[in-house]
Amino acid sequence: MREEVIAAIERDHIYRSASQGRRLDGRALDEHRRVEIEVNPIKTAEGSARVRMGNADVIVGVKMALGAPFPDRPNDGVMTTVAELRPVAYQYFETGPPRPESIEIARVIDRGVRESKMIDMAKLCVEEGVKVWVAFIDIHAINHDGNLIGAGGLAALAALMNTTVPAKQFGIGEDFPLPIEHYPIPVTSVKFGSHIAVDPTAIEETVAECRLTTTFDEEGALRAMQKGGDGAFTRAEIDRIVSTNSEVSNTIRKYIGAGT
Amino acid sequence: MREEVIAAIERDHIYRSASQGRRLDGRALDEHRRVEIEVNPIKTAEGSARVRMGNADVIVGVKMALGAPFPDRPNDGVMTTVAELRPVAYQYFETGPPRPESIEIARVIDRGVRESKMIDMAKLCVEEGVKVWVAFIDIHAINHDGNLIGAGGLAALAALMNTTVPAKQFGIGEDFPLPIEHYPIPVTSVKFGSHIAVDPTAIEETVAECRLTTTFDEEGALRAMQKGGDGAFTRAEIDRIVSTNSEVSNTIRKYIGAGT
Amino acid sequence: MREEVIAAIERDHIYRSASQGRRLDGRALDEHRRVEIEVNPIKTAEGSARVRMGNADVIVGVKMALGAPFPDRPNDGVMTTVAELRPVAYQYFETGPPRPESIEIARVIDRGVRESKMIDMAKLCVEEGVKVWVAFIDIHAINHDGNLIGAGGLAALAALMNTTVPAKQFGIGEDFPLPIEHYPIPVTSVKFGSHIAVDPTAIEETVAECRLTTTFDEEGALRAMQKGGDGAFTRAEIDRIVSTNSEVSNTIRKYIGAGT
Amino acid sequence: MPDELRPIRMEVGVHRNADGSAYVEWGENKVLAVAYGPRELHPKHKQHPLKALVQCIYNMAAFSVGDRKRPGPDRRSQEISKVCSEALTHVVFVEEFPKATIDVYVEVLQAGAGTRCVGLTAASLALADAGIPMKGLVTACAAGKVGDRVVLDLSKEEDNHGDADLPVGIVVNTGEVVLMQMDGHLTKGEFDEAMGLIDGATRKIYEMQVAALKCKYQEVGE
Amino acid sequence: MPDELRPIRMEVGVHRNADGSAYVEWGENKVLAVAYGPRELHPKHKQHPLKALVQCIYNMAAFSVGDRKRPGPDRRSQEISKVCSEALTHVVFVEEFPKATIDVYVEVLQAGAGTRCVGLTAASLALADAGIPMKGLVTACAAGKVGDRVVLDLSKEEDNHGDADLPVGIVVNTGEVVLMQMDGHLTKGEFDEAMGLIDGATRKIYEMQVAALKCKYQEVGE
Amino acid sequence: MPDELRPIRMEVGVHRNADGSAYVEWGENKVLAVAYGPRELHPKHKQHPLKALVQCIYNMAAFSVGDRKRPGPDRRSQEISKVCSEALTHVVFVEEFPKATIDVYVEVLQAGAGTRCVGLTAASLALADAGIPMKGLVTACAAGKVGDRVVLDLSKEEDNHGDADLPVGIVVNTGEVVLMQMDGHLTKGEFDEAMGLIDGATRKIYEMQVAALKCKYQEVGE
Repeated sequence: MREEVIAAIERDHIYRSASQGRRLDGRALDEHRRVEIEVNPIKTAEGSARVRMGNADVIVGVKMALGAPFPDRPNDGVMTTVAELRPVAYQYFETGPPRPESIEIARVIDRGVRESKMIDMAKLCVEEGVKVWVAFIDIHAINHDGNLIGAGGLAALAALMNTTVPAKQFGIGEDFPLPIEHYPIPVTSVKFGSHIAVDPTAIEETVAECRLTTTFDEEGALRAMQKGGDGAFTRAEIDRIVSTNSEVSNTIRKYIGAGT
Repeated sequence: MREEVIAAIERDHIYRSASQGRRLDGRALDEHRRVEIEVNPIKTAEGSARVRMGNADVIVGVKMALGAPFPDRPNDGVMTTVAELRPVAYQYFETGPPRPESIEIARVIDRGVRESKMIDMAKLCVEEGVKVWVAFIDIHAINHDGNLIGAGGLAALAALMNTTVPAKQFGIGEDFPLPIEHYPIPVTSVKFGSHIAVDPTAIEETVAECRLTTTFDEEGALRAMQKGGDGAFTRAEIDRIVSTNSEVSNTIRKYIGAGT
Repeated sequence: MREEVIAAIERDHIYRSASQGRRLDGRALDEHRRVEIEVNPIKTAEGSARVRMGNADVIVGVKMALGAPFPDRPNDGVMTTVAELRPVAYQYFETGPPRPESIEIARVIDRGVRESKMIDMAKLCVEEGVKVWVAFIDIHAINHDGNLIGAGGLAALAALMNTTVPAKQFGIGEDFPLPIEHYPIPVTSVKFGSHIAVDPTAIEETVAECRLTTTFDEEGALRAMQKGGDGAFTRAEIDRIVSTNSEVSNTIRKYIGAGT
Repeated sequence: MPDELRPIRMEVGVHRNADGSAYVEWGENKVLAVAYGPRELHPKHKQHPLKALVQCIYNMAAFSVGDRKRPGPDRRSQEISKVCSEALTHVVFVEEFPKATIDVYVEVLQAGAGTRCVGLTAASLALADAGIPMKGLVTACAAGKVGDRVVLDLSKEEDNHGDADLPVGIVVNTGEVVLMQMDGHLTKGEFDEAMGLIDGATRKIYEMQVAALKCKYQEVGE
Repeated sequence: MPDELRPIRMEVGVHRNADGSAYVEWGENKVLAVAYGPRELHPKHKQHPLKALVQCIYNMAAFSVGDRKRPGPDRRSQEISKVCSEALTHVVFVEEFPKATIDVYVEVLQAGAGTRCVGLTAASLALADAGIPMKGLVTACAAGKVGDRVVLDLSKEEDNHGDADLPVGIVVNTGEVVLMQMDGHLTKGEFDEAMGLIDGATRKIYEMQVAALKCKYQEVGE
Repeated sequence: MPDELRPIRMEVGVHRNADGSAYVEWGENKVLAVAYGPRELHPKHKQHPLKALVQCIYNMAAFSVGDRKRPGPDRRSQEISKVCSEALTHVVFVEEFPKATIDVYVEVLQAGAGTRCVGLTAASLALADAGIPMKGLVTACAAGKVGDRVVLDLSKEEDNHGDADLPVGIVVNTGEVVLMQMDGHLTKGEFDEAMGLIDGATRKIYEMQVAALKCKYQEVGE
């Protein structure tokens, strides 16, 4: 019961601050945290990036391997996205098979990459119907402080942009950079009563009614969305979030010099 | 403890009724429930059937795919049978890996189909030792009211009899009906003291001492048997069940116009 | 709490005896239990052995199959070692996926066999890069009374020495004995305070501070080591164990007439 | 017509063993939803002291799709279960049933396009049929894009060649959005257009839901 | 001879750690059964307030068959465990041990044909050796059909070409049938013939069980 | 040089959420260790009434090796977790925290040779950073053999062609050996030589550990 009382006090404080346009860490409601991007910190990966958004900290590594294409897409490479939320990032994350939370994070990031046609999959075909490049995108949370979809999605983008396909090692021509066509950025906002806050911290996510993630590409088109949490949005709130998130995604996109 | 008392009362009532030749739903001891068979309700399956026996309700879908034969039977198709007893059918069924109960149901139905040589497996060979047709028989319980082996086995028979092998779609000739040779029907009876009742409901199964399933083909030969439950049968009881079940299987077989 | 008290009493007794150079079963501290080796008790295996060390009882069966080599070793056969510690051997062993204890036992025995280059893997190549012999070494504990690495490792050695590769059955030439080059024997000692005892029983393992397994080949070289348990060894204790274990491994090696 | 719904048929109270149930045929989809509860949640350490847990478990039958689906939950069905559970939690008065669980099992027997919308719509009917107090029904529908045209409620054929998919769950009587997912490519203008189509469609579907519930209660009343 | 049993050798009390144990060689089969209990059942919510749970867990060693068997339970072994547990539950006086569990582990070390009958026969010996109060021993044997001939206790060779398999577990001193499975093809006449063969065979095997138990008790008594 | 260590960089207190943490780069290895506890152990039946459980969980990131590693524990990582847990249990004053658990998560982000030694060295720093009372730090290093030469701290390249690997964990201030594994081929003379190299190396590494801890405390103190 004690925990519930403390949570209720924190909740009240966050909601009251939000109603005055303020947040615990001093940010404005539509202000994202400081973003740091480290490119290729992991030499064993074909591409990697570490992204810090405030205290949120995520590493994404991309491994390339050869495999069979899907029968209905014999000319396309394959990609797969997995998120590991382990206790290293947050003591309440558990070991064992992936929970719905980590499945959701991986799938939303995956959809952003896949549906934006970010990677030119046709250029990953080695032999039609037989052999294609497979990109494994592994999202490894280092420190959980909210918005793992945002930090992980940005790290995935940065890692993929810096991935070299190791063709030479497999004796099939020269190495080449992964062919990138689009630059999708997932941005998340949460709802506190009638107020909307972008790029939530862990405690903000915990007390928020719900969240909405939107992934925009560099042309401002929506590529993926995901509502989460037990609460509900009005149509007007959705419009406000779409608008704010869109601006924030453009700001963040500049940090990686992508699609500009 | 309260549950045990209620169970004991229901048990007593069922046993007393049985000793007077009556059952809770008004049936005679050797009377099966009303059978309804719906053929091919599922368009995504290559064959399907829904069987209702009283309130028991089961759908079986048959999917055909291409695969490798077993090394020791290079000329034969392959079949596999799985039963899903999910909470949709009964609140005490659990999600998760299959329990012994659902494994037993699938295996008894499978043996009936397999050992009766119901399907002419040799006609499912596409390329000796390399490629054969694989029949997936999936038994999906919709409403559990006892005798799932009986309802599921009948639905499997009806589904297989109405299965089209989709050869054209795979570019290996014309579609053809699954080659059916025999028509096995599993029938189950349970024991209440010295009384035997056929086609038990869920509550009857719960309080019965044990059950015996017999699968007869259209020539009256035994193709599969399975005793279940902690109780025991005398030789004489087994003979009575074999005799009753045999008659009931002939009655039920008429509903599908099979092997006649 | 009662169990802890009993354990403490047994522990005291074992430690006091050790300080007087004695053990519960009357052995000297550097004395191993009586070893019995039964060769090829299992006709369904390509090679097998049952080893009893006192009341410890282990069967190892070797099955040979054809499979693909590892890409980085296209000319070498493959081996895999699994230990099953099931409740049959000890009521506190559990069913279910292998625990760290059984993984450790299998891996230490595996390293002894693998790193000693016991088997001439190059002779198990059938077709370079495509097809090689795979040796499955299955360690099945029958009765747990301590030193499962010792009994299991000796049984693995005896089973492999008596394994026939069933080439004829697969139509690739004549059967031949598995080509054995070395004869590694794992020996384990445990620590009671400042005393060291070799070939511990189950109760000795339970109360010991830690254990050290060393696997020596027939030339007296170390091939594998493993420290286990929460305690610690001094450098001097390690030297004593290495020396004692080395002698014991030579004694035991004589029982199988190996490498002599 | 871009704002045309596929044929929909709803039936409530179709299951003997359950506290509530609904069966919905919608285009090529055939979906059964079955509700149990409120009942005590086990294991106890998962109980919430102040409210009920609402769990929606989405499952596809092995034979419900073109290539046989392996039985058991995969990543896709776990994600759908999560977002549907959240949508239903919003409408149930969960504070009325502390420590309890309310479970809805959604079984997709035959899958056309849009199974999650069909399932969520059926699940909310099953909860209503079970007499669970709710602030409103959840009604779901998807819009998509074929070529450059925004269209409502894509069929399987259209979906395979579609360029966007936007499934939305709405509490029609309050206008609240409780489920929203999207993938593909939508400009902001297209998104607004799609939301407009969904708004109109969910009103129609909501009327069908109400009619299906009334139909059962009338039968019972007679 | 159609009514001939393969050679059988039984030994009781072969295991130091267990409460009871038996080792049976029968034809090409080598099977060890080990019993523990009665002991408290964990987790507690599985306890029955009025009686003991009897669990028989059947397992084949990886090396016990021609092609290596992957360790761990498969569907076949789970089914065999279930029917053997039910058979043994019938003979144990389970009401004497409320909340307890009685466990028998059956390990098939070398498999010929008919492992479940060998295992059940050994399991019942292990329970008796553990001093578990029982109304009788369970004795199991199978009959089958080779060509058109009903025969007892098929060998592996015969079984591979057999047309039927009817394993039966009997409480010989009461004549009760506690395990019965069958697959293949049997006319009613052939079924009767097979049951007759099994009846005679289980009487013989029962005598061996009794002798094996006596043999151990005598050794202990001396 | 046979007694040369690869470059090592240690940092303590790198993680906001944890009670203690350390990051170690060592040759091509990049390893993060994060400690939580002491805290109550769940489920309760795993609690020890008189002491804390120390659990070290070793994990390799999927991208940390040449061929992608499937996420989740494999047999190798479970064995390493076991021996590292035992090594750390020895130095923690576990009697001070009955019923508790102390957990260290070791994440290998980039793997060169010798990850278990790097991980154990980092784990002991993370425990110290968490303020867990310990009788000493654990310091680990491996020696091996290249050709016929005993060498310290093999690089990945050397390890691939190495003939022996001897990872050892030592409590430097007492000289106790708490982790020892070995595979390959070592004569007794070579073993002694290897142990000598490890002894010298762990003294050096221990100094770095102490310096890294001081560095953090000084920063905090300022």
